[in-house]
Amino acid sequence: MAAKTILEVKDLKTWFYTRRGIVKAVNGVSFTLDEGECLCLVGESGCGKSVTALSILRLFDSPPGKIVEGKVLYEGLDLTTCAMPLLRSIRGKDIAMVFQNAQSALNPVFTIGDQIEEQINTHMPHHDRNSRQKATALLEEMKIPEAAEALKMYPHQMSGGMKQRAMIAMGLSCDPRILIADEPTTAVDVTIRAQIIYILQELKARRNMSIIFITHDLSLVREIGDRAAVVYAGKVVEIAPVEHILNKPAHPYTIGLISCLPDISADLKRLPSIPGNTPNPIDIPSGCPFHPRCPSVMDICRTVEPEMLNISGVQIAACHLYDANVTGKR
Amino acid sequence: MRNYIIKRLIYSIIIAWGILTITFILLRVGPTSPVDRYILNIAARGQDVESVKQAIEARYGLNKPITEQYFSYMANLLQGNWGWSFSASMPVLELIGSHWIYSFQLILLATIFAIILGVGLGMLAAVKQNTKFDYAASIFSFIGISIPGFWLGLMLILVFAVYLGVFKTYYDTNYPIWSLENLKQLILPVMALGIGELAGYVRYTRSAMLDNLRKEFVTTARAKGLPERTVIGKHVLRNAILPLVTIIMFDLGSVVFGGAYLTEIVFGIPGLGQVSFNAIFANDYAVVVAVTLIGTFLVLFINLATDLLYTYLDPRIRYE
Amino acid sequence: MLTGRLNKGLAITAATILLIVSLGGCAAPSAKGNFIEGDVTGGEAETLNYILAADASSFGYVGYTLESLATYDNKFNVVLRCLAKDIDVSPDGLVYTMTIRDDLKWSNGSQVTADDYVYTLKNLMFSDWLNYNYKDDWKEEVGGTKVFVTPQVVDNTTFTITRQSVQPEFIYTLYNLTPYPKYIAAKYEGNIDAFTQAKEFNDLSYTGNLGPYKFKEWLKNDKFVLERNPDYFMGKDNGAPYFQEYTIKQFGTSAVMQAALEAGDISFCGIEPQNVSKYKNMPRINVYTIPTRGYNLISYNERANGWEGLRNKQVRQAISMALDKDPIVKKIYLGFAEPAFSFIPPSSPWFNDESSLKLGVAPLNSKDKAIEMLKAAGYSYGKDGDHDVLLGKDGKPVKLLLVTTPGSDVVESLSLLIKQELGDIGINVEVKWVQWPTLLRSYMMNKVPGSDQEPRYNNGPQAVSDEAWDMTLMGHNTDPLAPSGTSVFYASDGGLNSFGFFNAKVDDLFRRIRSKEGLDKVERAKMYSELAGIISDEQPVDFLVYTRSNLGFQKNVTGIEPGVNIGYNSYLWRFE
Amino acid sequence: MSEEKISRRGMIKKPVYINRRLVRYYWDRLKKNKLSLAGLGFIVFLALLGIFGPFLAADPQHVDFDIKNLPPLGFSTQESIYDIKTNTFATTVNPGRPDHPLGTDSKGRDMLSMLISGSRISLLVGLLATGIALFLGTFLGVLSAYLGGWADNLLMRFTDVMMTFPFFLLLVLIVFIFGPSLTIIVIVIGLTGWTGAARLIRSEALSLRTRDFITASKALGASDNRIIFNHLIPNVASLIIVMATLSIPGVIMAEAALSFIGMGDPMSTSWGTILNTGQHSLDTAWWVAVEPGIMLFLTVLSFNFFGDGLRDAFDPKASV
Repeated sequence: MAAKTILEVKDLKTWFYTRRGIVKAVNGVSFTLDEGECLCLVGESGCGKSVTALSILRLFDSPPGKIVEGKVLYEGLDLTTCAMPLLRSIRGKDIAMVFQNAQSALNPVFTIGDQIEEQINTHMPHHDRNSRQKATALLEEMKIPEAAEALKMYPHQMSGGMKQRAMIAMGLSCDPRILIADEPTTAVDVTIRAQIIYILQELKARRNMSIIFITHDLSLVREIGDRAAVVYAGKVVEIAPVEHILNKPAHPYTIGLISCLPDISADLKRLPSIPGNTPNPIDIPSGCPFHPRCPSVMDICRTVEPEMLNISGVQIAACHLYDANVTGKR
Repeated sequence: MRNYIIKRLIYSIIIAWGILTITFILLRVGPTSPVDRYILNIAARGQDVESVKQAIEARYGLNKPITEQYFSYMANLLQGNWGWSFSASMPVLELIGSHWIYSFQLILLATIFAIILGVGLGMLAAVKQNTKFDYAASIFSFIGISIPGFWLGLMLILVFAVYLGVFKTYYDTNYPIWSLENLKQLILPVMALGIGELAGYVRYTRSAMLDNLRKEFVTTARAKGLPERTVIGKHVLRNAILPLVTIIMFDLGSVVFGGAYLTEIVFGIPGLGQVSFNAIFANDYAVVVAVTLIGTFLVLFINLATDLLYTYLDPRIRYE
Repeated sequence: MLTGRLNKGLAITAATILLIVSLGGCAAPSAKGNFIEGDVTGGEAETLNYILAADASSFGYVGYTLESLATYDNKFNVVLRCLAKDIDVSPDGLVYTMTIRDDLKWSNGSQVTADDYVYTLKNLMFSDWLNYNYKDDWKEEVGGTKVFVTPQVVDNTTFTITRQSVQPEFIYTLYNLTPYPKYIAAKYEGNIDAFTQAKEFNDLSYTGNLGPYKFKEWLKNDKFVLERNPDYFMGKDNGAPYFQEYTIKQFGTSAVMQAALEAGDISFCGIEPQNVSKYKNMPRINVYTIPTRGYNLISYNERANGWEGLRNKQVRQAISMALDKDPIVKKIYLGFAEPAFSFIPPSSPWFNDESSLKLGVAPLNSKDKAIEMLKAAGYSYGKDGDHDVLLGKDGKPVKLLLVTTPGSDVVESLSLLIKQELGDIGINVEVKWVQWPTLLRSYMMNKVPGSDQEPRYNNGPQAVSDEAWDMTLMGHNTDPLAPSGTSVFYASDGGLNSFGFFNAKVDDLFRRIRSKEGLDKVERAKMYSELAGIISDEQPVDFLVYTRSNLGFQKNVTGIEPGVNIGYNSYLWRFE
Repeated sequence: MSEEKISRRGMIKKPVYINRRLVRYYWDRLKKNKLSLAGLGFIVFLALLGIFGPFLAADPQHVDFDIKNLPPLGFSTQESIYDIKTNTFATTVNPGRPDHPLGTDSKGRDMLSMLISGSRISLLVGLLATGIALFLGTFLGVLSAYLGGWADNLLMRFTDVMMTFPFFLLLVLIVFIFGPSLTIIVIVIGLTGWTGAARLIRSEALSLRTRDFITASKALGASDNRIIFNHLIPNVASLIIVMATLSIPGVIMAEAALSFIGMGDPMSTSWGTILNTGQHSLDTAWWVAVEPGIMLFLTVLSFNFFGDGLRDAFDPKASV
């Protein structure tokens, strides 16, 4: 069954104009998100997945950042060009974000309650009187004990896990249709991580909410994701249902990622590395940006940039290996 | 918390006592005498200077041993008796009571002027970082920090009072404190006194704002869909204000005893600065010690208030 | 506020006029306005409890609320105030009889009596507990000890003062006498702290009808405000004084004060020489140039730690001759001064232009002659580079140290000019500016080396100061009526004879002036002339110039009689 | 990243100030800040003026009453001399003269020469007093940090007392009692100005003390003295240099303020003393008040520009 597409990112390019040159952090990302679906953005640090997330709501620093090309269509509305007040009414209300590090993403000088209620009051001005109740309910939903008390706490008085859950509660406070979670489990330990994943799974099921889940941790992708998009050097190089990605990855980079995964349930701080360095976003290699590290590199890879190729209907990858015109196979 | 305050208060009293003693000793052990400045006048009346000197010193108890003077002064002070100013011939407290308002209004207005404009400009400069406005604000703040306040005061008088005649050349105490005329005649002094602080606040606010603008919680706030004015005016400012509070409070202490005095001199405002400095020249130790003591307590109080304000502004800080 | 007060004043004026018209009485001028006198900070009074004051301003402030027995007009004629008739001096010069008016009242309505005066003298000024600063004024030397004169009540309005020795200038001290109210002072008698802090004395609430004004407000170093006293005893017939308020306003600098006069914010203030012509040309301002009692002088250190040459009269004369007074008058005072040759100012009745040796003006202003005199005194000249320099007895160039205080433009200019002028006769002058307390302690106070003397300003001929010096530059002033007060400087036992001038003739003349001999005014004048002659010849100090002061008034202030005692009739001044 | 490696290695091996590469590196960073360079340029110019100016310009003490109150070139004033006998004025018009381009004061002294002489005094006072203050501050700060325990506590409490003291009042008091001489002024400012430095150096030293290389030195058996002088001091050197540059303007202003209120050394011509006389002739000779103020302002501005640039250059976190 074809679910309704709620968000479509088309050839998005977000560049940062710095003194050292143009940092092409997002350099042509495209994907779609269906209603009730969880899409994972996967990649090494610095690959541009976080900036992609920020670009959806235009949250990167501007200047120096700028969306130079592409569209983000939410229900047909282009978020990259729409007026600021309109965008603001969507931020936090229709599309909410949960950040990686709750410690620094929460304002240290306001209570959790203040910060949650502030969002409710901004988007639902008539909610005033019961914004506190709503906030309490949200914390309870996040399985935070003594929610009413927790609302009066400052971030520094909470444990890391509580903060992260409070952060998610804040994201959910206006019943968004899309939740963008940017590595929400990096800064917490394993047990908390399991809890958070569980909460997200439950939410998705209960609220029919779409989730963009950003992570470098493939083990999480398996647990939560419906589909996954692999990002490399500011581009989506492969996008496919999670089982495809994990079981029969197409792009050499994805293959590399998967093969580096010694034990998918192990807690890894960092991905085991693929030989070579991630490319410098100021100076992205010509042709396929992965070619300097690619085990199956061909001459064409150095000059021609591969396009997204449909591999198996649901699996799409950008690699010359799958281009019949290039390889003659298939 | 209460223990902390009590500890701080005791500590303040010890500091104040130390300062009191140093001031007392400097004034009473130094070679100067209150009679010095009248010597020619006494001589002009054909009097024997030495006997008049002895008469005056005897009258004010200045001929007693220094330790006796010190202990009797301390004993009086502990009973709430701040002594008698022989140079102004009134009780020290009354003297301070009739002059403090002139310093207070000046310092208050200058501080308000500096905080509102300084923090405002600093915020704008931070938000418009690297624009022409930002550069202009930065240059302005360098100029403001570097311009000597007393000289600026002179120049303001020269231009606005002497040449343009927009203001009086002096401060007129005949206007009631709460009158528009008084407010008007305070414009130049407040500018002269406040410009340095203002310029400093522009710089500090800008950098504190920039520090916090880069923080992640700002992105969070924006992601929540808050209007920019709430993001800057609430989330960023509230964090940026923390280092500012220390600086503003510290400045207040130095303004009370530095700039304010010079401004009072230049504009002829009869505030406590003038009182204390006239007292120094008259060797009137009771006044000097009292004003120093009040100033010290004020600074200590400001410090304590800063700490307490901090616990309110920054929930992460708690004193044991 | 200011306009408000003026309006109020006008309203009162209107009411008074109506009253006068309805009575059909004579046209006495009505009181209006606030007269504001400008003063430069530093001239602020010390206390209104004036019996304790050491400064001059305190007496000046109190004088507006409390008249003395008599004052003087611009020609030093006695003008009676509290006296009903002039003081009667017995033919032997020993008994003074004062008769005061019978309409003088304290604030409680009681009459001011002779008893108040005698009480003030006996119980306050002569008492041990109060330590009156100027008690020497009231002492005389009898048989080697100093004793107080004897006051005595005769009747309600008459009292006498009896001396054992004649002192012709004592009468001027008497004219200045003002009483303390016995009914209040008795409460504090014997307790100096209570007396010092007595509220009645510090807010002048007892002055009754004794002065043209009553005390209203005093903000230290800012303003001293008086309000009209409708009961003033001198105003019974003429309705004086004519200002509703009289304010003395302190300013930080004279520049600011003069600008306030120009703007019409104040009624009266002194004008600096460089501004006089400008202010004289202003249509709304009158500037009066009046003589003062002040003069500047250089004293020569004749003590052992000064240059030995200064102990030689010829050398002192030579130096004074080299210091031409004309450029001082023209360049520093811009003409508002005249050359001085003695301690008696020209405004004084004892001034005699003929008696003094006029060093420093033509013909005695020749530098060549000065050099000749130095050579005659046994000094020779040598070369330092291409300059001729005076050599000391030791053959080394003479270098003189001129010590003075900073802060006054005139004093600074004078010392630099002196340095320049003496450079022309080969004397190298080093100008050293030290603060007043340092000048007093290190240079003026002296003691005999090695002795355990307390340092004083004159510890005898053998005493020297801690630091060596050769010249000081100071401003002095002399009481024009009783110049013999300057004996503190020039008599051998003078308490401020710090420069070590010891001359038996001078001592003798001072003594004779203050004795029976001086009773005869002609004799006294002769003795003053002789004294001025000796001092100008001996040149222990070089008198530089007598200064003039310039007073600027708003033109609408009338009734002023310009002169040395310009304020004597200030209760009659009024706004047109 | 690599920058930090350089600096850290440089610090471990030898004191910073003799490491040419490091100096070169900081200089390169500093060079990018044009305002800072301009400030440095003016300071160098001023120093050269102070050193060589007296040989080039006229004697600042040379008095000539014939040309007193001469206005700057392009302006003109009037002078009237009164004749006491005829009661008339002789008025002359004095235009500015090229041999006194900035005019003369009330004693006919050349303003240009006086300003040059003032630059020497200001720089001298600024350098010496800052030197004393920083030496004391560094010494006490390092000592305090290194000794720790009750000694640290005692020193810091003493610092508190000194910090609380109304600085300017103390300055005036001491100068009044001991007499105004440059020596006294320098010593007093130096002896009271060390507190900020002591605190900052102490906290820096404390953080350094825990760093690896100090621990390593200790493990290798280095003596305390050796650690203090070979490691701690060189490590806080950059901090000291920046503090020096930024405290000099404060000292210069303090001296000027003191002289401005008439408490300056009367034997020397500083900008403050010129300002003091200028204040009194504001209505007749404005340039006497304007010119030294401009010099003072430019000097302080230059030090602030330079110090700011220096701080950025030394701070690896600041972007250049």
